[in-house]
Amino acid sequence: MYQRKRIELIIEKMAHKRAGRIFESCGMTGYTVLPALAGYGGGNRWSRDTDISASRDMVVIISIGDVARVTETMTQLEDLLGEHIGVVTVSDVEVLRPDRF
Amino acid sequence: MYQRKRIELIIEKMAHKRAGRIFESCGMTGYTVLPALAGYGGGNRWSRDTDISASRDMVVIISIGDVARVTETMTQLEDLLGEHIGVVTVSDVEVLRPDRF
Amino acid sequence: MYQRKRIELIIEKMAHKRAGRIFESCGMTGYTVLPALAGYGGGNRWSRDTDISASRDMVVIISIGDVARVTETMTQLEDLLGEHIGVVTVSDVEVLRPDRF
Amino acid sequence: MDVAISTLLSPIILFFALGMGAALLRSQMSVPEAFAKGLALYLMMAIGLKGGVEMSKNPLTVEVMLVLLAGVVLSFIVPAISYFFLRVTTKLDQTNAAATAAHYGSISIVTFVAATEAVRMSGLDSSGHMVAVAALMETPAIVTALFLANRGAKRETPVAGSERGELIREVALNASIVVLVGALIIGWIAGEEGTARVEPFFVGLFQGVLCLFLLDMGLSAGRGLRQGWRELSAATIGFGLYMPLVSAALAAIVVMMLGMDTGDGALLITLAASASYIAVPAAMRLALPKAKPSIYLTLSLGVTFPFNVTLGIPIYIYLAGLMSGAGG
Amino acid sequence: MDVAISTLLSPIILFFALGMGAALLRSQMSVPEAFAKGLALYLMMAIGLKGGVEMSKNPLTVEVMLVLLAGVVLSFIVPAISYFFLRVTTKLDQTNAAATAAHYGSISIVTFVAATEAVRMSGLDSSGHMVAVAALMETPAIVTALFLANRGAKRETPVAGSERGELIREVALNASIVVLVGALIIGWIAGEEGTARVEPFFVGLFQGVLCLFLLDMGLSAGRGLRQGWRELSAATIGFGLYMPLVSAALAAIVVMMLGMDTGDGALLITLAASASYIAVPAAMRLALPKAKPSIYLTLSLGVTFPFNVTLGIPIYIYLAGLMSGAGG
Amino acid sequence: MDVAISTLLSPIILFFALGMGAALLRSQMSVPEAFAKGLALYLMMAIGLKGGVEMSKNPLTVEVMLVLLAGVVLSFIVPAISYFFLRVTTKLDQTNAAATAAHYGSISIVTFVAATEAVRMSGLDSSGHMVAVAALMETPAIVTALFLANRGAKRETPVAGSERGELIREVALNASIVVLVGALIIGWIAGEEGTARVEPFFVGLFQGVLCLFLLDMGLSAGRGLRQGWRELSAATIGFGLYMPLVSAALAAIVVMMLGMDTGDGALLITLAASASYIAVPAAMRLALPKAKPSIYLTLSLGVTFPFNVTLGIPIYIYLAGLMSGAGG
Ligand SMILES: Nc1ncnc2c1ncn2[C@@H]1O[C@H](COP(=O)(O)O)[C@@H](O)[C@H]1O
Ligand SMILES: Nc1ncnc2c1ncn2[C@@H]1O[C@H](COP(=O)(O)O)[C@@H](O)[C@H]1O
Ligand SMILES: Nc1ncnc2c1ncn2[C@@H]1O[C@H](COP(=O)(O)O)[C@@H](O)[C@H]1O
Ligand code: NA
Ligand code: NA
Ligand code: NA
Repeated sequence: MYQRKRIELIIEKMAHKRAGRIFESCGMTGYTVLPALAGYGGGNRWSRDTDISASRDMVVIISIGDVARVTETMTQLEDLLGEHIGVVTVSDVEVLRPDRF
Repeated sequence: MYQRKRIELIIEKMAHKRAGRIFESCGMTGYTVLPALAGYGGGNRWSRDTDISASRDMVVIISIGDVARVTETMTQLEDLLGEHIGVVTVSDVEVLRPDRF
Repeated sequence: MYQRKRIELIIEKMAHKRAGRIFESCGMTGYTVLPALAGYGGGNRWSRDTDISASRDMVVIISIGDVARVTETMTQLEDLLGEHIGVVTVSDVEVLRPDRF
Repeated sequence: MDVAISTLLSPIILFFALGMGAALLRSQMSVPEAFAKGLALYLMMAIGLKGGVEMSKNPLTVEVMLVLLAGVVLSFIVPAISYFFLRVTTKLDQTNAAATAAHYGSISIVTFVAATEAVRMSGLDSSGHMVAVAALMETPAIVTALFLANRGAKRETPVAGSERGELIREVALNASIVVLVGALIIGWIAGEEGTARVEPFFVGLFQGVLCLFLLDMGLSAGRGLRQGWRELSAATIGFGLYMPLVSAALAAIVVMMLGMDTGDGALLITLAASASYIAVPAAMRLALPKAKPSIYLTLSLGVTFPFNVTLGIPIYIYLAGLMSGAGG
Repeated sequence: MDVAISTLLSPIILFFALGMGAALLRSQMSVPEAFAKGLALYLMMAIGLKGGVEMSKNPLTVEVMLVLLAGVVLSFIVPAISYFFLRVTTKLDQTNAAATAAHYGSISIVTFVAATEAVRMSGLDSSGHMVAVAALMETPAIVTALFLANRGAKRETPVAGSERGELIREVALNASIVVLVGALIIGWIAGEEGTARVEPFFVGLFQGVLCLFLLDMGLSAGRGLRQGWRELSAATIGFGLYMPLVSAALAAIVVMMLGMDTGDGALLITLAASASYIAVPAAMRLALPKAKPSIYLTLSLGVTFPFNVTLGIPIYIYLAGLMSGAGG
Repeated sequence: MDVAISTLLSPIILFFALGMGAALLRSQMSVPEAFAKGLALYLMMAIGLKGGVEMSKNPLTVEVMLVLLAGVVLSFIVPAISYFFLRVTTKLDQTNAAATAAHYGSISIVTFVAATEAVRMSGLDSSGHMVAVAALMETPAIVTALFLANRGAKRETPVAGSERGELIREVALNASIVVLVGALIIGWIAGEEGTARVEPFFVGLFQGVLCLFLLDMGLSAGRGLRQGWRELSAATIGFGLYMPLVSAALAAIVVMMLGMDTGDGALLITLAASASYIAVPAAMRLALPKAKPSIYLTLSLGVTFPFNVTLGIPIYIYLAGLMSGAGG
């Protein structure tokens, strides 16, 4: 098993393509977007099924990559998150096939 | 980057508001709820699209916070999980903006 | 709190039952399947709502277990992922009730 | 008997059988949850509106009030009887027995609808206020069941994160009660004329949507059975087959006592005999999370529901005929 | 006034009230997002087709062109006025005021549909091209609002990950514009004969689907209000009530100037008075992510929408009657 | 030719064009997956029921059996021919060629429906059992394709986690086969009278729902094309255009040999010429996960489907006319 980094970005659904472009341009080999159902932040709750505008929907983007690319990606995500709401974390993971990342 | 903790709670959908109230009352600044599609536990499988009652639906709640609040939250979650089914884990993550958590 | 391992497997939705059988046969006590919404890999983007065939849908399977079983599971997942697309990671987590895993 | 056969061969039941067959053969097909939930909302709006429009044509009489009351009483009592049978004849513990009992005291709105159809096909009439009876019978069973589950040992402090009144809110304002009662009142206010423009949607499509929904119910029932039957003993499965008849007998007495006519009587008996598979399971996850869905759901959806929509309903109509003859 | 009352008691409004009531009583019921989004698509296809078929019956005149142009101009101007009122009377900052203003300049298609119904129930006629006016009025408001939001301080570099033209694409080709305009053109091409076979779906079911959709809108509006009202000052809530009237007055002048007849006039006034709750909120998440949905959505969906569908529309029809009398 | 034009201008095709156009212009609009899947279920139930009701009117003859058999044989043979063309004219490897071939041997139920409409608009008749032919033609192609893909090198042990029979179950009991065949049998059993009450739903709405579904197919096809065309060589795209004609020619011979009448003949030719875009892609993910959806889906949904519903169907009807003239 090999050491890699895992980025987890929680961001507005409307902005997820912006985030995706950052991952792609920083050379991350892939990412996966999960829909969120509900959430809480800044004192406010939201829920997908009770907001007809869907404008508060959030998604979680997971992306696995090597340290260098993850660092590069984080710099650009910092700029994106300066504008958008959302939360980003990085953690250590082990992977099977190191050449994929 | 700054060290924080990430709680991941897998719990019945029907009970997710209870969990949310715990996160909020323990001072966690936010959380995000993801829907699950299917699962397995205690020898039984469930699946969202094949159970018309939706009573077995589970969700995953992710919340990032600092050590103190996470510890406090875990204590109360222990009580909740004594009653409800579900699984909770804590892991180390790095974040960009430490003041948010 | 007790040390356990967390497997996160990103795999085609069509293959998730195969993965589930591996988790079950390796003695993992449970797993939870989350639907993905969109993603990118190998230069291609996919999105659930814009592909009527649904054949590119991915899911994320989360499973918590002890080191021994996780190691065993990873061996078999390696075989599965030799055929299927997808990504698997392992990370360290702390759990509350050690006897559950 | 003719009615029984033509009911069994109606597209609605055939689609249920198709779904059940597909699930038992392990087909992977499914109806997306969001779509099925949307159809369920539609069905409840349609039932409510229809009932309301019919109620708007007649004044509310004391007889009607008595039927409403009888329904509530039945819903309170049936769980106690169910619990007794479960504890005596099966090995279910207190919690699982109570949770299961709640399902049998409450009602299944789809069984109700199927009975309404069968009543109509038998050339009988039924009244709009039976929808109100159905709505009223959803909840009381839960109260009885919680009382039974919590006898003896009990936590003194509420579980972390719980909120005063959340269960009551969940139960008394669940989607099916809100929509059934709400649509009933709307139908009542708007009347036949006011609802004319929504009729093509709520009346014209009803049977067809029901087919689609029953296909999904068949899939759920079949999958539940296939996965859950191992957890059910013969005694438990037996309960799922005789309990509807016990409740039906009890309701039949009420029908006779109140002198209800055959159509309404058949519906009241069906309501008593039917078991919940949406509202109560959801409430149980909150109130009795330790009870196993693989027991109560398999029983209610996999055993009792199929029994009711095939053999049960013709029996209940026949029974109501006897009773209304005896009473009137 | 009779019209006002029968509008208020129509199933559509009653289902909206039901949803709002259920949400305010904290019922947990919900309409799944995927299902509601599907219904919204259906409604827009149906409106577009109907408008297109009607347009196919008459030639495009200069008068029609002038109405289209007037709609666009109104959508450009109203946000400026809204912004002015918000900045002067409330404590909203530049960003939130601009984002809110965009909502009031744009339109609510459901309010438009409700007005079409009310117009029909008043025995008046309306024209197919009003659907085109509605589609055209969706976007311009956003342009004005972005200009207002970005006056003064501005980032010089675009935010990481953004793409040239993404906002324009998002806004000009959002689902409601694509489907409304697309279906309008399809209805125009296919005409009455060509669309005959889809009529049972798009015409017959329209009222009923609208009921279901308004139940969901009621739930959203009620929940929004319950959660968001604390963020709204009295002045802000006031804005949600008087701003529709200000826009209506402005539009009324246009109606008089163009000599529009009462039905079409009422629709134009309604469009001006209505506020967006789907297209503009989505655009704001991309363009002004720092603006708070709990302000603009609560105001548009929780305050202005209920006001418009209950009290507003009768007023706008009355106003249009005055104006077309005055003008013609 | 008139038929060709009125087909092209029918709302169904226009909505497909709208979706495709919106996707190519990079509109972000979408139809939620759960809703689209629900509509697909509806369409298959409706087609099956209709076919079954029609079949209930006529006895099953040897001629019908021969047509069913011919469909199966075509589905087995077409993938072999497709595979040959792909390997000779394109650079696709064994796996991708086999996976693509499976799509062309199987069928597209929406193309079938569109052809049924066009046949009707041409004043011709078609028979209910053609639905059974469609259902039977879904699967055999997959068998041929797997044989082709696995010639030569093969894993000796099954992949971890796989289960004996899972692929067969997935393929033979996929949603579209279960629902088509199930509804066909239900329609057959219930007959015209038994299905009368579900007619407003399954017959009345069919055309309209199809519009909504084709809007979604247009979006999928357009997005597939926009993202996938770079992976497709000119030779591959060419295959997507001439292969339907090759299959059509083959089927035309069958039509002549069996002496089928024009309507049924046109449908058989269309089935042969059409390519799967739901059932086969799903099966390929399980059976040949290394094959690329961006190749086979783009080709089947982005190239062949649009070709068939616009130019193809009129050609196939014309061809069937020639053949049935020649044969009978
Ligand atoms: N600490 C957190 N952990 C997990 N999710 C969060 C956290 N903070 C915010 N979120 C998510 O981000 C959304 C917006 O948060 P905020 O920017 O605080 O308004 C919330 O509704 C949550 O879905
Ligand atoms: N070890 C585990 N890892 C991940 N999810 C689990 C695990 N155990 C249980 N779950 C989830 O929790 C649900 C209930 O599990 P149980 O309480 O074991 O019946 C399962 O259906 C899974 O969705
Ligand atoms: N590095 C990665 N991180 C997260 N998800 C990934 C990654 N690579 C691939 N994926 C997911 O796996 C799918 C297939 O990827 P691939 O096998 O590269 O075509 C993608 O569409 C993503 O959803
Ligand atoms: Na009952
Ligand atoms: Na406006
Ligand atoms: Na074919």
